[in-house]
Amino acid sequence: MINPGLSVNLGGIELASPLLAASGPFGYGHEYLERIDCSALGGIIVKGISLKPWPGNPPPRLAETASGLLNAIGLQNPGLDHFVKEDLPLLARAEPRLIVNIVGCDIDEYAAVAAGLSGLEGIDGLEVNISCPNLKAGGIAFGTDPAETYKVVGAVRRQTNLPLLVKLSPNVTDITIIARAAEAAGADGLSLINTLSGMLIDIETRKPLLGNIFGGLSGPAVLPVALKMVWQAAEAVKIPLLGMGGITTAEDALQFIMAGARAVAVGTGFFYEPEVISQVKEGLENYLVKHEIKALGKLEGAARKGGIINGAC
Amino acid sequence: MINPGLSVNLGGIELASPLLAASGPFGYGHEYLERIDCSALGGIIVKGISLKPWPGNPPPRLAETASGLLNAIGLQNPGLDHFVKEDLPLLARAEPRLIVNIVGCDIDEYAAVAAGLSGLEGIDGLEVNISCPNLKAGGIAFGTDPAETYKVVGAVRRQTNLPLLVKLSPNVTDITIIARAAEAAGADGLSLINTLSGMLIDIETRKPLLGNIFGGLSGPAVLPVALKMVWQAAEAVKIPLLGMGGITTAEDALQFIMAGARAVAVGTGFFYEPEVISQVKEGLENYLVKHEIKALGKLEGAARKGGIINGAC
Amino acid sequence: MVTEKQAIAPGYCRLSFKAPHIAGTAYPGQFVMVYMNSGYRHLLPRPFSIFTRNRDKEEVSLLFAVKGQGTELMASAEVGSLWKISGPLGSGFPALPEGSLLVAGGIGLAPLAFLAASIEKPRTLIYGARTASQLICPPGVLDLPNLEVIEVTEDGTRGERGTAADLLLGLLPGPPALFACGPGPMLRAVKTLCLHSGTPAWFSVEEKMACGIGACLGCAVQTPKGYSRVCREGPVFSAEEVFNND
Amino acid sequence: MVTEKQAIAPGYCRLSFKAPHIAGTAYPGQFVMVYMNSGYRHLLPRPFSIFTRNRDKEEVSLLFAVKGQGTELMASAEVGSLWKISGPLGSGFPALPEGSLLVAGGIGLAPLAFLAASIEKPRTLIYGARTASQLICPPGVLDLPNLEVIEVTEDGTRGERGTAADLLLGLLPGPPALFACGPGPMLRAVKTLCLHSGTPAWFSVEEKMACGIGACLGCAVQTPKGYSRVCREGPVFSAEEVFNND
Ligand SMILES: Cc1cc2nc3c(=O)[nH]c(=O)nc-3n(C[C@H](O)[C@H](O)[C@H](O)COP(=O)(O)OP(=O)(O)OC[C@H]3O[C@@H](n4cnc5c(N)ncnc54)[C@H](O)[C@@H]3O)c2cc1C
Ligand SMILES: Cc1cc2nc3c(=O)[nH]c(=O)nc-3n(C[C@H](O)[C@H](O)[C@H](O)COP(=O)(O)OP(=O)(O)OC[C@H]3O[C@@H](n4cnc5c(N)ncnc54)[C@H](O)[C@@H]3O)c2cc1C
Ligand SMILES: Cc1cc2nc3c(=O)[nH]c(=O)nc-3n(C[C@H](O)[C@H](O)[C@H](O)COP(=O)(O)O)c2cc1C
Ligand SMILES: Cc1cc2nc3c(=O)[nH]c(=O)nc-3n(C[C@H](O)[C@H](O)[C@H](O)COP(=O)(O)O)c2cc1C
Ligand code: FES
Ligand code: FES
Repeated sequence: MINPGLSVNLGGIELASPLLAASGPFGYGHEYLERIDCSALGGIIVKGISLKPWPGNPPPRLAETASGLLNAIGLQNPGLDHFVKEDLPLLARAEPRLIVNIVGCDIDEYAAVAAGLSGLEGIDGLEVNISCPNLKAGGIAFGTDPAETYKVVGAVRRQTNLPLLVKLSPNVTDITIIARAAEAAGADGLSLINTLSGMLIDIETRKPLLGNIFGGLSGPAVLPVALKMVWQAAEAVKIPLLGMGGITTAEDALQFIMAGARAVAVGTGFFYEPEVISQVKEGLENYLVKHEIKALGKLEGAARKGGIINGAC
Repeated sequence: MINPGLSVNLGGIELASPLLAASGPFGYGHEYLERIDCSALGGIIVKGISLKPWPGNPPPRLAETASGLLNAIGLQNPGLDHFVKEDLPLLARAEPRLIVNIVGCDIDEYAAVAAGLSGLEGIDGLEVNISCPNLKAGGIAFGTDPAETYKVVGAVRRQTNLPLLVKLSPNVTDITIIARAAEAAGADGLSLINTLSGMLIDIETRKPLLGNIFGGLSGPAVLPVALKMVWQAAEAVKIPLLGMGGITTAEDALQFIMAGARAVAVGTGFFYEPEVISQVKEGLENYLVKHEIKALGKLEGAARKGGIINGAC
Repeated sequence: MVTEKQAIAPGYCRLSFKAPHIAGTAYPGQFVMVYMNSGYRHLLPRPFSIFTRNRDKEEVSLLFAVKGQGTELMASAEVGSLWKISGPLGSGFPALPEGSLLVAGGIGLAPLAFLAASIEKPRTLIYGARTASQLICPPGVLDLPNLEVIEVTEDGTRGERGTAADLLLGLLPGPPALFACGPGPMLRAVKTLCLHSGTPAWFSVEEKMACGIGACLGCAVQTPKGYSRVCREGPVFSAEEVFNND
Repeated sequence: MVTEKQAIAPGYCRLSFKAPHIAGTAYPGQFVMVYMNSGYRHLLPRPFSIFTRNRDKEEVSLLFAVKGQGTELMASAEVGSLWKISGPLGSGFPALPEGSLLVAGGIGLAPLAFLAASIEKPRTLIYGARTASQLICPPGVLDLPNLEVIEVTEDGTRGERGTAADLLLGLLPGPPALFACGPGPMLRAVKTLCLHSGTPAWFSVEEKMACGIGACLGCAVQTPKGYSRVCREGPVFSAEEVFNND
């Protein structure tokens, strides 16, 4: 049983628990669902889906860093048709809400994937990953430019009535500009952050460690950066936020909630501790009980509103 | 004795060792010089100096994060006159080269500090910290905008013939644009990275942990991000680079060199291990001997040039 | 829980764990993930092949080389200390026909020792390393009925002189199947010999891992059909599937 | 090197270190930085006041409360293990005039015990805590010639009932000087009483630290003359200098 005080509404998606599996580390869900207790999970965001299958990057794709993980999977995925036929039926039976992360090389691909997923049984929302390189605009990521962000989110919005989250890239000068563009284009919520761009070098071969040279940094190392961007986005937009980046404990999750997130997602944390979600849930419940707070929602943005709130209120 | 193969020329500054103390953690030098063996240090970059004294931020100013440090000192400094009269005489006697980090609220202040430092005995170069908020342009940091970067670096350049490094902020969408602007405005070298913007929240008081709310993240946590920016800057400009961000070992330092840095600086590493510089120097020397490489310079950018180079060449 | 520790040679260690589920269900070629007891110092668990299994004592043992910080930590584990391990993971070796050849290079012995112990039919293990001190199999483990062990070192300090591949030249064709694990260059040479001689072969390969269960797509290796996951489709692949484009 | 460990009460510990330089030169109110043996898990060393010093044995001891991960690690240190500590750091207390009052709240006892042990003139120590179990001074340490110790607990479970400040009300004015260390609210109350009664007072205060030697400006506290460094100008400040604007 999840404490009813933990339920939240994330841009139209009713979640029994504010804890989600972030897109990517959790794959298409069934591997973890078979092995761990997922009863504390409010929702699963599956790995990014494109129209046609994407092959992904050459190995090695992973490297451990100080309190972090560098990955360059390259958005490998089996494509829309395969997902709908093979993965979705397995997932639709699962307890947690299902959100599908979508990717594309251009705006048409994003729109086509969104259209293909709309109206299907078992899908509760979409998350648009705008960190993909925009091949028609010289390879710069959609999510680093407000105009491109507005265009791609708008195109997806026109294809679907599903609740729409937009997943922001942290590799930008000012996250609030991108956040506002996504909101203006019709997003129902924002997810942040995606990975920070980084790399490592093998000093023996004197080559980059990852097959793709660059990768994305995640895990506890990035938590302070993620938290600040959630704080800033919370000041910039009215739609709810899904916070993520380095969460492995209830204390981490609470920091995101207090910075302004409605719910939080865990990615790399599953590698560190597969039972992470049950542990975080327990910690959240204990915190609410200890401070006599009836609903987690009371804490949303608490740190931006001047600190300690009265538990009873 | 430092292995002569470790000497490098950083934008006109001859360094007996490629290991520098980064601006800030090392203060104005004398505290550490009194306590640790600094013979392996090629240069000291002192904490940012403004025209008038700056008070700094309210405490707390520090918080430990996963493999990282969050700081919000707020560029507290005693101002140009005090530095020249009180600190410089103590430092000018020291063995390592001396580089002065300069800060300002507007372009005139930067220029005035540069002018005031030019021609003084014992100063071997300047480092312009362009991460300061530009008060005349709405508080956005100079270093996040290429035009402002060009202006402030140009203004400093006109005041001095000293070798000029420009210290880049990592909180930007595309570091190469800022790097090119600094080069075009007359920089002799680039220092990168400054700290990543971040924050933490105390879940008991439900307030930001730092007095200033936001702070800068440094230490091993940020190394992969720093390394990637050095790699990108190395592709974008011809002037030499001073790499930094999370270095505590010779392996870390070598990664920066192989990504394209001419020399490296250590900041947070001094807190972790005050003798860090001696240890890194020893590790570098061992690497050169083991691989029969005569000069560290041979490794500059090695990872961008296709991996293993022949030790003899 | 760590039930036994054997410091074998400098830089090598064997750890036994009480793990009823793993000991009960594992088959040769499968691996486990060992979680590091170090906070954020090591976010990722480390993968290790199962070296031996004892169903009665509900134990498995791992044989490993100390490579970096994680294996160093493991080598300093104390008997009785609690370590989290998960498994069995991955797809192991196919059934071993009579007369099979097993080829182990260095620490690659781990999965092959378990494979060798899985049947009692006649079979041959070539166990090679650069030098005698790297032939680190703990005494007794390879004393198996009907198993012929041929040791080979590149410098001739123990067994035959040469590489495992050198030895194979004289043994192929013939055996109905070959199973190998070891460093990349060795596996590449073995692959060439197997293809030439028409010997079906299976290799256990390595790649960096995060989830270990097929979710994250981090452990991809290139195969003719695209990328495969070492942790799910592997770690055992047929010789045709791997080492094609490098 | 850790030479002795005393687990005092749950959550409190005393560690003694062999440290000739520190033991030889430290004066009361100074502190040391203890480096954590944990890789990047704890980048920063932790500051602790010197609790006792033994010049002959070249030892100092620290008395600390287990607050977070760092002090937990210290509490699990084994005798004989090597820990890096640096010091003595900071500016300690001024010389103690005869008849001085020392006021310690909880773990704030640490620097005052060293101060009390520095002279043999008559002096009085008020040692307060919320409840008896938090009066954790190891036996013997406060058995000093001419030292009067007055214990006080808020719940009256040991010594007088009330706060240290309550007790002070009856003792001020009179003493030539007062020296205190403890939680912020206690020091604020003590400050008010000292200013009212015209008693010169010095406090040992805390702030997060990184370098510990005055270089990084991380440990600033607000004083009437601007920010001062707790690690260099402090940790001992006169009552006028601190707790002014909060
Ligand atoms: C399926 C599988 C089975 C394995 N079985 C064994 C075994 O039985 N015995 C044994 O000694 N080793 C085995 N390995 C390799 C073992 O996982 C690594 O040696 C170990 O993870 C290194 O950890 P570390 O922290 O000590 O080293 P790190 O500091 O992480 O790295 C040190 C070196 O080890 C390499 N390495 C790190 N992680 C892996 C990995 N996941 N796979 C391959 N290389 C890696 C790094 O590239 C680096 O060169 C196996 C690997 C896989 C994928
Ligand atoms: C000059 C000085 C002398 C001190 N002397 C003693 C002493 O004799 N005995 C003793 O028990 N403690 C002393 N402290 C406090 C001690 O340094 C902290 O309790 C310790 O650093 C906590 O480390 P941690 O890793 O266990 O906790 P963390 O996990 O780092 O933090 C736990 C709690 O401790 C607080 N804390 C962390 N670092 C400091 C710090 N540098 N100063 C104050 N609070 C901090 C945090 O805000 C948090 O509330 C002293 C502090 C200073 C500045
Ligand atoms: C292995 C891996 C794969 C990922 N794949 C995706 C993806 O397909 N789409 C996406 O939007 N984010 C992806 N991410 C980013 C995560 O969803 C998340 O934003 C990021 O890792 C920060 O959270 P964490 O620190 O909890 O992992 C991936 C992250 C990792 C580590
Ligand atoms: C406490 C502290 C103070 C700093 N002060 C300055 C400063 O005054 N000027 C500046 O350009 N950078 C300053 N920096 C940034 C460092 O010089 C360096 O760029 C950054 O910390 C990354 O390197 P590191 O991980 O080795 O610390 C400061 C960093 C720290 C931790
Ligand atoms: S390690 Fe995650 S898919 Fe193999
Ligand atoms: S801790 Fe660095 S100045 Fe005090």
